[in-house]
Amino acid sequence: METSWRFFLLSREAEGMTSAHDAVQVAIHSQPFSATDQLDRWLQRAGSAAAATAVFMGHVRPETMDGAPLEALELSHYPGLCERLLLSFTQQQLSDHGVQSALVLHRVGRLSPGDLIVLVAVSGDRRGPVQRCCSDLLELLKHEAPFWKREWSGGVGTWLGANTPL
Amino acid sequence: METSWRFFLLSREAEGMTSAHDAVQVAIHSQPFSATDQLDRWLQRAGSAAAATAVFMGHVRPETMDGAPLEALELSHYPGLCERLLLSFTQQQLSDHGVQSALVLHRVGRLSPGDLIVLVAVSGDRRGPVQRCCSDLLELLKHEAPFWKREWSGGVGTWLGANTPL
Amino acid sequence: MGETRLSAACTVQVLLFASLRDRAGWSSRPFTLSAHTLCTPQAIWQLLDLGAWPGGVRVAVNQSFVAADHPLNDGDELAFLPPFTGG
Amino acid sequence: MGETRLSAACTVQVLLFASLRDRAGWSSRPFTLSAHTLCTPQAIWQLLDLGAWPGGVRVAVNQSFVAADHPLNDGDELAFLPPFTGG
Repeated sequence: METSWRFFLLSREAEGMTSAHDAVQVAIHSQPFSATDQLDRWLQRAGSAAAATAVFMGHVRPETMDGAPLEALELSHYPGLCERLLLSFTQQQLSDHGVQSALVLHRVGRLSPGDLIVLVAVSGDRRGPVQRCCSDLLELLKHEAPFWKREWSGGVGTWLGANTPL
Repeated sequence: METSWRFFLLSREAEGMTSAHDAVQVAIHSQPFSATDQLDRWLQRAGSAAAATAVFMGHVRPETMDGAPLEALELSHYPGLCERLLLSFTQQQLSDHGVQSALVLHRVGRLSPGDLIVLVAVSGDRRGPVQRCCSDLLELLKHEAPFWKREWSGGVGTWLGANTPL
Repeated sequence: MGETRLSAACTVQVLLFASLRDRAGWSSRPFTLSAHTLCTPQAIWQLLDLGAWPGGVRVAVNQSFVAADHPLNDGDELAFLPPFTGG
Repeated sequence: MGETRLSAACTVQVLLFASLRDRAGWSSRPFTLSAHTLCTPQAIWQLLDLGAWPGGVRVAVNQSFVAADHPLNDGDELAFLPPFTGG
């Protein structure tokens, strides 16, 4: 329980972490949030909407990797490092793909089947770059950011050893 | 004006066109609509959210293809054929990519800079297929569906001869 | 089949869209080919007085895409479609 | 430089995450290497009693990724990170 508390407190501090210019918004949420509410707020803040916006949302599956019914998905992260990496990946990706703005939100804590895990949105002038940037950012979140998932089923928790294949 | 009316009336009839199973929702809107409201409704209707959802939104640019300030973007379509093609493309794409459900919404009529033109959302079990399906559907909408754009600038309307490059 | 078509007059409803509609000044009109002309989209196009067959234009008959030499039936809906620019 | 390190004791705060945390039964603890051992993440790992160096584990020192033989300084934060499974 102590460990969990430490995570939650640090996560709350990190919520709403935003880079110097508003083009990048990155946050780790320890409580459920609505993808469409967040998306709406971010699109409004951008003022006049960019021509192209690509979005990805990941939700908790109802089954474990082994096909058993999932009770909960526990998500932990390395506070501090994780937020900084997310911000750095996102800024680098915007620059690499030549796109204007991005929103990256990720849940930690105990999630139920159907809950939102991750939201990535990228806006810019051309549909190709925003789609590729959104997809590349998602792969970085999956493979290069210190997040860990534990599946709970039948009262037993199992840490995942690897992500689902692309 | 007569022509415009005919388009609007037929468009209204077509709104909310849905295939036999709810997995595919396709509509042509003659009035502005909110991407996030529509997305929210579609995600709720799907009941338990699929693990992966990819979305694309296209908004009207503030400038013409030639870089002049844009007053309005006029979008017309071939009513009947257009809706049927959208439905058919979408069903085929879901099947080709092995994904579960899709939402395809497209505006017609007179649009202002920043207005939403198109919304494509695809849900399924794996992030790769939903992203590819969303992207492929968008290209079909751009190149294989009978929609036409006319840019209005300085009181002069110019039909576009081709789409923006990918 | 070709002979059957040659022996009867053919009236089709022609629809134009976007730039073609503006060039012609109308959106929907009936056109009739005499009994001695093979009834195809190409033949109808000649009646429209819109110049040479334009590159990139697609043809739909009764809301299905067809080739420019597709044989038409009396009463068909024939649409000429400039290059698409949706999405 | 190596000699400097050998001449002083090195205490680092070790953080474990996810499966490593469960295996060890703790999340954060100080560990000290004597003045006669080169202070690296690999050397600290030996003190943790968690078996051989596990494949796929990454190392961060003061919240930056480093190699397993990165020289540590007294007071560093050293984290062992199992393979990431976010997103």
